[in-house]
Amino acid sequence: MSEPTNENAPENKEPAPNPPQETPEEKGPEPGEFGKLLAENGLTVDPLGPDAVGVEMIGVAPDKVLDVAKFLRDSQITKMDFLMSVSGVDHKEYRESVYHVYSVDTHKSICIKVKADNDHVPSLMPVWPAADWHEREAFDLFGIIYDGHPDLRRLLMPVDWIGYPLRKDYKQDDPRLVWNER
Amino acid sequence: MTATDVTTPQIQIPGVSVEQDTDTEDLVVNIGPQHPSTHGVLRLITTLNGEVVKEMEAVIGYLHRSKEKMAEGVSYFQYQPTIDRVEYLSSFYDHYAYVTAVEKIAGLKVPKRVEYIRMITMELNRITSHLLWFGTFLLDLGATSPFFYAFRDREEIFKIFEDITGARMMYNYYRFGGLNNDITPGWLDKVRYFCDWFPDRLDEYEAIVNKNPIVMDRTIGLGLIDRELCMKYGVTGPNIRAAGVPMDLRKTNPYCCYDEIEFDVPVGERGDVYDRYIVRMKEMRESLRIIRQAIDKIPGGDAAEVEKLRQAVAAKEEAAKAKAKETGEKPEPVPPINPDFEFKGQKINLMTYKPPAGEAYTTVESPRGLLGCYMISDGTPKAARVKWRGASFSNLAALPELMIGQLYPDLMAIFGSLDVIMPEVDR
Amino acid sequence: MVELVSVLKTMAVSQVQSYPDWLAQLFGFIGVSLPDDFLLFQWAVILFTAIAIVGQAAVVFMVLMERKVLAWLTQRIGPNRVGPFGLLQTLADGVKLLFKEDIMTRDQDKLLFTLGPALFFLPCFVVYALIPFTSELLAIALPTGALLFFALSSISVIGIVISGWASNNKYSLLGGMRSAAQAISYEIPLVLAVLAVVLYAGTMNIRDIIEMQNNGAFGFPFGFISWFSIWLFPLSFIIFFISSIAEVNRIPFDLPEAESELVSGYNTEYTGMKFATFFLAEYAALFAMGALTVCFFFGGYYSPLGGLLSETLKIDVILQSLIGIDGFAGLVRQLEMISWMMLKTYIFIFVAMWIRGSLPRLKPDELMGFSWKFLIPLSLINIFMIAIQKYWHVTSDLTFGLAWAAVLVLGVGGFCVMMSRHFTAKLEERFKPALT
Amino acid sequence: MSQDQNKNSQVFEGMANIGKGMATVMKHFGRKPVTLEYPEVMPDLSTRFHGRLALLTKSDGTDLCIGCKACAKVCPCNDLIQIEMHRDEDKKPVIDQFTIDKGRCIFCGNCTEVCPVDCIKMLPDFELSGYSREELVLDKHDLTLTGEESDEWRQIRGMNPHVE
Repeated sequence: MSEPTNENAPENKEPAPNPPQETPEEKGPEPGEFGKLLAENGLTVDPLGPDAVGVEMIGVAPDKVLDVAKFLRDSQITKMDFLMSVSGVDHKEYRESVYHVYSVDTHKSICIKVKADNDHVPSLMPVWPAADWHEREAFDLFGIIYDGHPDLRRLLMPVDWIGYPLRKDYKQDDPRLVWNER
Repeated sequence: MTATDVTTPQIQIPGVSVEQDTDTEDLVVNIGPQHPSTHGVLRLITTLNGEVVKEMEAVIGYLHRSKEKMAEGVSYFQYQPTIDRVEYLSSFYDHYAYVTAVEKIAGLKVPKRVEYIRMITMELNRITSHLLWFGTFLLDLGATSPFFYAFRDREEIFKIFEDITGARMMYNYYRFGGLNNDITPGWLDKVRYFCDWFPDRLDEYEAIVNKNPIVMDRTIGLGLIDRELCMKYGVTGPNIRAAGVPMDLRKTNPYCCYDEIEFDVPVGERGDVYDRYIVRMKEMRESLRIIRQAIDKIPGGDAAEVEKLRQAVAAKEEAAKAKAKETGEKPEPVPPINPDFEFKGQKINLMTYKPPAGEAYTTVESPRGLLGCYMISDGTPKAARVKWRGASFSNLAALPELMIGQLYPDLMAIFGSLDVIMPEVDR
Repeated sequence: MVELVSVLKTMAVSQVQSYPDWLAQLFGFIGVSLPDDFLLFQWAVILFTAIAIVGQAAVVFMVLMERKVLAWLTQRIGPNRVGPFGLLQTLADGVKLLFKEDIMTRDQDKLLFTLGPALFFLPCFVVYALIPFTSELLAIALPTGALLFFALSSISVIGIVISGWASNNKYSLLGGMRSAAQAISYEIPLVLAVLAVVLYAGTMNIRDIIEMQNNGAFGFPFGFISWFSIWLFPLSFIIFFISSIAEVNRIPFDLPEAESELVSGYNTEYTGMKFATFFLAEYAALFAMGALTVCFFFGGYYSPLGGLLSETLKIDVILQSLIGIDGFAGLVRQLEMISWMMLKTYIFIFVAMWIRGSLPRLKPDELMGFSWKFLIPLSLINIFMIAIQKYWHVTSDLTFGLAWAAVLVLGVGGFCVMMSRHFTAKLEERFKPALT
Repeated sequence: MSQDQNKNSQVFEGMANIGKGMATVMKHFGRKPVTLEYPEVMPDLSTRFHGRLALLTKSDGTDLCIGCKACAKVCPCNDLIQIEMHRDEDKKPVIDQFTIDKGRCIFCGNCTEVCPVDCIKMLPDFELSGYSREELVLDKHDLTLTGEESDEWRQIRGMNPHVE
């Protein structure tokens, strides 16, 4: 709570003064508090600016994400110990695994975006075990394969479901489900 | 995860060991998907040794209605009614998360009055949700009457909701930057009356349950959740507060107008089932406290008064226009009523409304814990992605570990105390 | 044949030697004369049949009463659609159940699955033969009535166990096993509590026990003051009442069917009339237990006012003067007795329903612990107390009061120590934060 | 509360608490029932209640609907509201058919909110069951209220009386 960096920290309560659609036109968002901290510690991340709520977003390469996550969790400044959710996002060309992490002590959150490398992303379960079901869900609905996940099975859909329903190009053409058509 | 992965020390009951010496066969019981106390359709594959749980695996997805996929197929406003069904016991919270996500992305300004009404409705909704939990939890323990009492009092709140939203559970009340409709005249008095009436009922509940030796026997020391376990599974809400962690977004990351309100965050000491019960009962009282303050502080006050102001402004405008017509000059600008008193901020066309491109992750402290809505907007009338982070989803993930080594009847106490609701898990 | 009759007469040591006066009077009034030589055996069978039918009706009423009481306790209205005040609701339910499909799955043990409900049902009704509804309205007044009652009622557990097993359902199996364990545990304190009564009364004949209470165990001839529950065994009564609720599987001891855990326990797989049989038998057992509580502790069919209505107020005389019918003193007396019996029984049934509406269910391990670690030692202490008391009573009436006071102090002291030993050890550290 | 004093009295305390709980339950025995005997006693519903869908008309009973299909557009249940209309020689809209499948309606109230002429409304009437699915599909005739009824509802809802 009493970190000196707390002053210019983005807070959830205030709406972001500048809407984020302006950010892409600029030459690239400045790294925020966490981005700078990571850069100081030799972990280069891709700053993506704050989102509409003011939470800092960083883009991380798949091979670095475990280190970044470990740093964020173990650092006494960040103390990011609470994984809120893992969301798969389909950008048509590629898929992305988005981690929203919160710190119970400093009340700040961060968003880590990992572009899936051919649908492969390292699992963050060793860092945040809470990722277990969330990653299974993202695998289930987007087909993102989390390497290192001990038990990567379908979670919400039936085990014999064909395809990944939340992908943009998903088409439900399972011949077994013709009865379901209206 | 499978139960074999669990490496934490198993919780032992004195006198009962998981590994029995005798040569017995394990009994695999499929609890659910249809079972009276799974609160929906949850399947728990439980391996029992006698009545001691050896392994448990939760199978979910029986209530999966593809709410996230639906968001990508319909417009922002069209999606709103279906949010009610994401978590139907406290759907104001889902609405709030969704609506604020859109508001943040679009930078819409929300009038103060709206925020206060949202706060009152959300806190009332927290009471209904906790009441339902109270009833079903005690029904799981075997007591029947509290269930009916809880439903009786829930009904009172439903009547209050019905007055302003027209619905009892599927409210569809919040709008981007405002509300569907202003509150009705006299509604605040009804809420105030409820706030005065309800504590007596809470006292009755506590007289029936709090010190009942059977309840204490069945709940104290059971299903211990500590901070590490909460972090391990992402357990939130009263469950983490019962473990002594004062994690309450209303306090730590105030949204709405919670920073203008005085309230306490009840925390437990041991993190057992009993503590979770106590924390929820205390939270109901805190909610009443919040509502009382909010009623006093709401800008504009009762709807009838705001209506009077509105009419006065309209009359002035009319008079100015008439005067202008007479004199042939431009009408004098009439000072509008305080924008904080309005129930709608910016006027928007809901049918074609689209926020600009952007993304937001809004979090709300729902009765079950941290509820998150991750929204990506790509500037089209349909959302690119809406992800719901249900509190129950993560809370349920902790159940298999909690149950290892416990007695089968304790399953109902522990599962009930987590306050899991299946539509939020499966979405 | 004649020998058989005489043997039967001597065997069934009933005091009903011939028709009761009031019965002959009643039949005489309608113009039917009864044969003089009427076999005791026949009399018992006829009486039992009548009692069973009336008992069935009482059970049907109890189902409605339970629903009504639970409704009133939770500010609801309760069934009131079928018949006046919903009186025919249970009958309608019965008819519905009767016409329902009797489902039996492939892997169930057909014979045992069918036998289970019957085995559960029969003993619950046979015990009605032992309950004295009035001094004369009882089928057989066996000298070992109390013993036979418990012997019979414990048979019904076998019905639960085999229907739980034969259902081929895991919930049913667990329910059946729990039921067996529970019945064994609670039979012991139940019988021990009654043993204290028997020890004091000196007889196992239920009717004699009731008569003892009316005659004044302590020289108090007037009504309820001489009831066992007041003077002799408050402890026995508590143990008996708790155990009897456990014996008939009601909340807070309804573990065999614990609907939030075991769906419906041993009767999960049962439909239609088989389920109705379980349902009826449960209530029949509850009624029998209530009646027995009254018999053992609350003066049975005697009124708490003594013979106020029939002897002091002379209702039969009033009746005679009002409508001019003569010779119904016996009948009025019987009616008074049966009314009091029913009233007291229904009070206990009401209390059982009230408890059902208020308390949550125990856990199996708590349940067993409560019986073995607490109730059984307590009832042993109780018997010890009664024995001492009996001894003093027999030897010296003068010192009885003193002795009883001493025993009472001893007993209550032991009770306290036992209770605190049992509970504090386990709950001390667990309760500590909760109680602050 | 001192712990030492309590040790021996915990059991009695427990029994007292059970007694307290049971007494609290018994308190409800004489209270007035809160449930309603439904078909005889109807619940008192709010005027905003999301119930039966209806089309209000002008005070003289002619169609108010202008066939803009806004309600059909915001309906979350796909093709639940279906409108067929044409324009007469004065370019005035004429509604040929207006069907709502109330069997699929989720009573969200979206349609009532976007209606530009306050035509489609929800009435506090919840008895909507029918014997077949076909019965649940309401056509224009079933939905339309008379002029008087419409005026009455406009008054109850506090809406402005319809002016031409």
